[in-house]
Amino acid sequence: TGCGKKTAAADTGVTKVVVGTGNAYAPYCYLDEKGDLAGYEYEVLKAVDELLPQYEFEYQTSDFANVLISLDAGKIDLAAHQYEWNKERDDKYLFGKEPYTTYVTYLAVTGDRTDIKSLDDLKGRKVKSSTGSNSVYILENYNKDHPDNPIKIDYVDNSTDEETVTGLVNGVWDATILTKRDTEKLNQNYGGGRDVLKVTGEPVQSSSTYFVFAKDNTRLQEAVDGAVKQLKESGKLAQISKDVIGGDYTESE
Amino acid sequence: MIEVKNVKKAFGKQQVLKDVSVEVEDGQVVVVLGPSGSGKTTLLRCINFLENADSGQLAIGDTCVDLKKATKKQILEIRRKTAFVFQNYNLFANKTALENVIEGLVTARHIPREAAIKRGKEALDWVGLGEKYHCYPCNLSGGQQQRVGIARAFVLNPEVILFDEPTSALDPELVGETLDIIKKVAGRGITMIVVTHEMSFAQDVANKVIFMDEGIVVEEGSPEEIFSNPKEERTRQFLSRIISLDSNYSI
Amino acid sequence: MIEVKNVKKAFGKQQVLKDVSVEVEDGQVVVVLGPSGSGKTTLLRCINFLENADSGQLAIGDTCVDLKKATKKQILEIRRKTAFVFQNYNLFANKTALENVIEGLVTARHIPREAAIKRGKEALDWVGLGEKYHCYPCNLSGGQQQRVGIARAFVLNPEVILFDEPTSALDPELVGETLDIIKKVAGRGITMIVVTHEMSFAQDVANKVIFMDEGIVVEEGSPEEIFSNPKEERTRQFLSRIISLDSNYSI
Amino acid sequence: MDKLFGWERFFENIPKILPYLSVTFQIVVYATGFGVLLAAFIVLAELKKIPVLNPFFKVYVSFMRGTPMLVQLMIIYYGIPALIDPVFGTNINRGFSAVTFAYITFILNQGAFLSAIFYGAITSIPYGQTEAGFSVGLTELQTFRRILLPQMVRIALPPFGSDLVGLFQNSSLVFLIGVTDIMGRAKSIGAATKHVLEAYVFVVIIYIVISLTIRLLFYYLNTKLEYGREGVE
Amino acid sequence: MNFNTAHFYESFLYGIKYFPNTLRLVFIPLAIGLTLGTVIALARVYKVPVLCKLLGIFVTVYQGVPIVVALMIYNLVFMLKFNDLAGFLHIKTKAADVDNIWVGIFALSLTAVCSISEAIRGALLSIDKGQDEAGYSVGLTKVQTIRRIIIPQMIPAAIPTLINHVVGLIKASSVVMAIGIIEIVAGATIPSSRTYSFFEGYVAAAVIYWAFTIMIEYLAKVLRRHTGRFRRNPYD
Ligand SMILES: Nc1ncnc2c1ncn2[C@@H]1O[C@H](COP(=O)(O)OP(=O)(O)OP(=O)(O)O)[C@@H](O)[C@H]1O
Ligand SMILES: Nc1ncnc2c1ncn2[C@@H]1O[C@H](COP(=O)(O)OP(=O)(O)OP(=O)(O)O)[C@@H](O)[C@H]1O
Ligand SMILES: [Mg+2]
Ligand SMILES: [Mg+2]
Repeated sequence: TGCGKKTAAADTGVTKVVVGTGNAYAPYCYLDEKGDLAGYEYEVLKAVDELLPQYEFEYQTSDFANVLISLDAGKIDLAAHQYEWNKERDDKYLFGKEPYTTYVTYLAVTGDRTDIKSLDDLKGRKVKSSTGSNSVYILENYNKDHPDNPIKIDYVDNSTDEETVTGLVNGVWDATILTKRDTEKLNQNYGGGRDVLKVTGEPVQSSSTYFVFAKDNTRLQEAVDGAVKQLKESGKLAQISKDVIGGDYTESE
Repeated sequence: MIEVKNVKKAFGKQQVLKDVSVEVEDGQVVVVLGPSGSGKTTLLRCINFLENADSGQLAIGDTCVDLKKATKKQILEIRRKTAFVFQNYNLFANKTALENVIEGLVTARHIPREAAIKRGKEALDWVGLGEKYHCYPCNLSGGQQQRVGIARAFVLNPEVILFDEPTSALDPELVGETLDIIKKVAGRGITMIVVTHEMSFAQDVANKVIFMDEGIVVEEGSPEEIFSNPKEERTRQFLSRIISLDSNYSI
Repeated sequence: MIEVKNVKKAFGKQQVLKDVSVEVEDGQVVVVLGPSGSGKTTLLRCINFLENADSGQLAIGDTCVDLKKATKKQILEIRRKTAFVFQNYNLFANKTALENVIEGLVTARHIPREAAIKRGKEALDWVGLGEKYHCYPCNLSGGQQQRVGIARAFVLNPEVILFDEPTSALDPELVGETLDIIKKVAGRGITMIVVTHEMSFAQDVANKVIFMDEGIVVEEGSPEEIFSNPKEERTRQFLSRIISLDSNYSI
Repeated sequence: MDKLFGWERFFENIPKILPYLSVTFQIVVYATGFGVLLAAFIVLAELKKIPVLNPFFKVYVSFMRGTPMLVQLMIIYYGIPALIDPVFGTNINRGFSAVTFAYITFILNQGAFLSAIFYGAITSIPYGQTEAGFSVGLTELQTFRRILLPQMVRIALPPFGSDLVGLFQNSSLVFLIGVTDIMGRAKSIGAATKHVLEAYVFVVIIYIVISLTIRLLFYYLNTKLEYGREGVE
Repeated sequence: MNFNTAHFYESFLYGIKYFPNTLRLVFIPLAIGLTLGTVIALARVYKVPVLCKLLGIFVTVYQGVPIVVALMIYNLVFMLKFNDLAGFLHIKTKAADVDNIWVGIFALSLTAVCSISEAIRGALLSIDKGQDEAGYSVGLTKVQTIRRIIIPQMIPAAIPTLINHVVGLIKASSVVMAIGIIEIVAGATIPSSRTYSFFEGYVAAAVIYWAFTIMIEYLAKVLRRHTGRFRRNPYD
């Protein structure tokens, strides 16, 4: 479709790029206490913008699903919301080639629990996940292969971190799928000094996150990929990750 | 027999009934006359506890109650001894003519449905609505609705029937028929209090006429006394207006 | 002068008016009698375009229109030459008695508000409501509402007034007063068509009486002719019921 | 675990949330103002049985009643530019801000709901009132304006009040397309500070205060419009 | 923008699959709302002392609370306190064993009770006082009059407003996905999380909703014609 065309400011030669990102997903993309956009995505994008004089980024926020629909509808040129790659998504959108965060996820359970080590231990048990996340994809695939006693998937949207912790502690859910860094974050915020949650067993999945572009917009994709690569090489990306997330999650964990 | 004593009733500051007493013997018909706003409707409503009187006593048959302090049980007892014909009919909108008439019999008197239907049909035939058993009130003309209201009261066979202008919506032909019916019922020994503007009715069937004005009984007596020889100036004045009107076309 | 010719009107399959014609001279009063359901109300409503007649012509003064094909402008013109007194009053619920009366003057006739108020107050005084200028309809008794409706029609000083049972809610005293008013207005040369059940009124003020039944004019003539010497069996039958009723109390 | 609710956090949130009240109010004012006009037009088409328009509005109202507002918001936010831009060669897709599309959605939605309320109110006025207007020589328009409208307002007021209270709450949907209102602000404070309950409680208090104010105001208006009736609660 | 019909169809099927959940989320609160709503409306119209004031305040205040927030708070309380409560009552059930759709049903029921009680109150107020008086005058008790005369007349009068609230309830039922209950919207967007075709998911949900409301509106029309057959014009 013709919607994805960039608006050009002809005289200066600088092209405006509308970047879409989320508004309630700390620490990646959220509104800070003043109500301004903040988070890892924003910092990385700002750094990318600096490296690309021919582009000028402008930011627009909405929720996870709407960022993608906006991209599809041509309201934005670039989507950033910790998007993970899979084949079907690749059919619909143009994914960047250069990952900027790794995403290694584990099963997370309460600190005192020892009975759960792998997905097989979760048969017939209740796992919290949320629509749109890659963990749903993993769990559904698992259920497809093991139809006899499937894992009960609880799709919880717009849940707060408080709910996640409370639900696990009270046994509403047996487990959820988290990264190590998210688990630490939750312990820090709600543990009161204790490790209420822990990750367990082998990684459920290792994936990375990419920026997403409209299908025909390879020029922008290549430019951004190049900039991300530069940031990695210069160590700037790792620095941002440490500053914002609290650890270097850009290459491996 | 029905006896009402010293009824008082005020709406806000307006004293609508100022110490009204009425006594009616078994099987007698009392007609209440009076100008608009004199308290006639309010009196009937107090007797049936549709309005809370400020004070007064009521006796129907051997039941004796205080109008102000009656218990729920007493009120129900009185209501089951009386029936009310409303000026604006007040038929049950969700029930057909026949259902309107049998509702009291079946639900309040616990008469078997079959028997109630039989009596209900008789009552409707009697008021000339033999063909309208299954019509809802909204499909009946004003006059027909008023007749259903009359049948609904009669069928209960109560000790006392209270009528509030039972012929206001009827054309002259129907007024005549309705008055005939009331006369017949009077013959059965049912006591009746009738508020009406139909002088001919008062003359024809009343055993006693009561003339009210501004919340008091101005005068009472036999129809002959009241019409031919009213004692009070106010009564005379009221009647003179009417008679001058009607005398025009006595052919 | 008002002339209605060959009016026909059916509701569904029921032919309510079957070729009715009525002619009234300037300043004359015509009374329409007839049993319930004979089409009296429907006739008045057709004249005022509140009901769409199936066919017929209407002439008021020098305005001549086809009842079926009248344009909006013609309809408005006819309505501004006539006034209607409704059986169930139809007062504007959101306006006081005085506002009801002046609404037509101010909004339709563009008479200055001051002058309209003066005329409105006179009209209300005239029907005995001098103390009720600022009451809303729901605070007026039925009889008072009916009188506001009458004042609302009179104040327009139209060529023709159509009355649909203008005294049904009034006690005998007020009936008398209202009829006096209508008589006075007749004296002013306003043409009137009055549907009523009040025989005394027909006798008293009518120049002509029309008796309708089942959608046709059964008989018409002077009051004397109709009441003393009706030609048609149906008329005789209707009147006999009424007269037997009333003769009882001609004192 | 950390305390679920803290008064300190609650009071800290107040100055952060309050400024966004104006966003909420703007949506409500636009939606109500233009919604009333649209509803009046729909009712007119219904009453006059205007061909084409009347059936069109029937489907339109049914759609607005029958589908979630979230979907309406999406269809308008993404669908309208897709329809209009290719035809007129415009670029409202990017030219109009998200909040503009939010206004359009809420106006269209309110128009549909209010039309149902108004239609119900008008048809519940006895037809005799219209006839009486005609009989004293008023035109249709005059009868509507001077007789029907004042009576209709009284009947429509209570459901209109409920609708308005609901509108305040529904307006929080706009956060999904990136417009921050009080509810969205509460949510983002939750994301930024890890504590959302205090912010939500404060927003609920705002909603309750607004709702009570509306009810009180409408109750007062209603007593002004009783035309002599005895007050009903 | 491109609309992927295959993804739309898949979402549609997913939405239908979770339709029974929406039915539960709508009809259980509706039943509770009708019962309690009628009781509250009667208590307020017939001015039961004290109770009528308290209920009036409760209904007015509660209607000011957005359902999303109410839901979130109930869910938190449920997760935090259920086990303690169950222990206190010596019930073996744990929070984990309780399907949290019941939290959603609870929240929606409270909302339904409030709005339905308002609709019914309006209908009751529109019934002429003469109907009660006529009931008393033929010797019926207050309860008999309400049951046999007032309620049958209230039903057709309340249906139009009631349907507005039922339609509202159907749509409100989608907010429960915030606490992890899958109904039509959440169901229809399950495939979307895999394919990132969210728009198609939402449109699929809308189609199901619309069809469902049209059906409900039709049923209401039939019901109104049936219960209101004593009225002159059952349509308006
Ligand atoms: N509910 C009420 N509230 C206030 N005043 C009332 C109420 N009911 C009646 N009144 C007043 O009480 C007085 C008597 O009314 P009532 O209805 O008993 O008169 P009536 O004799 O029946 O008159 P009519 O012949 O017009 O029916 C009137 O002045 C009326 O305005
Ligand atoms: N809108 C209507 N729809 C169907 N039938 C109607 C309508 N209006 C009147 N009718 C019927 O037309 C007939 C004549 O009615 P109309 O009101 O003209 O009678 P009327 O002579 O005024 O009687 P009344 O003395 O009872 O007022 C009646 O049988 C009535 O049922
Ligand atoms: Mg009276
Ligand atoms: Mg008539």
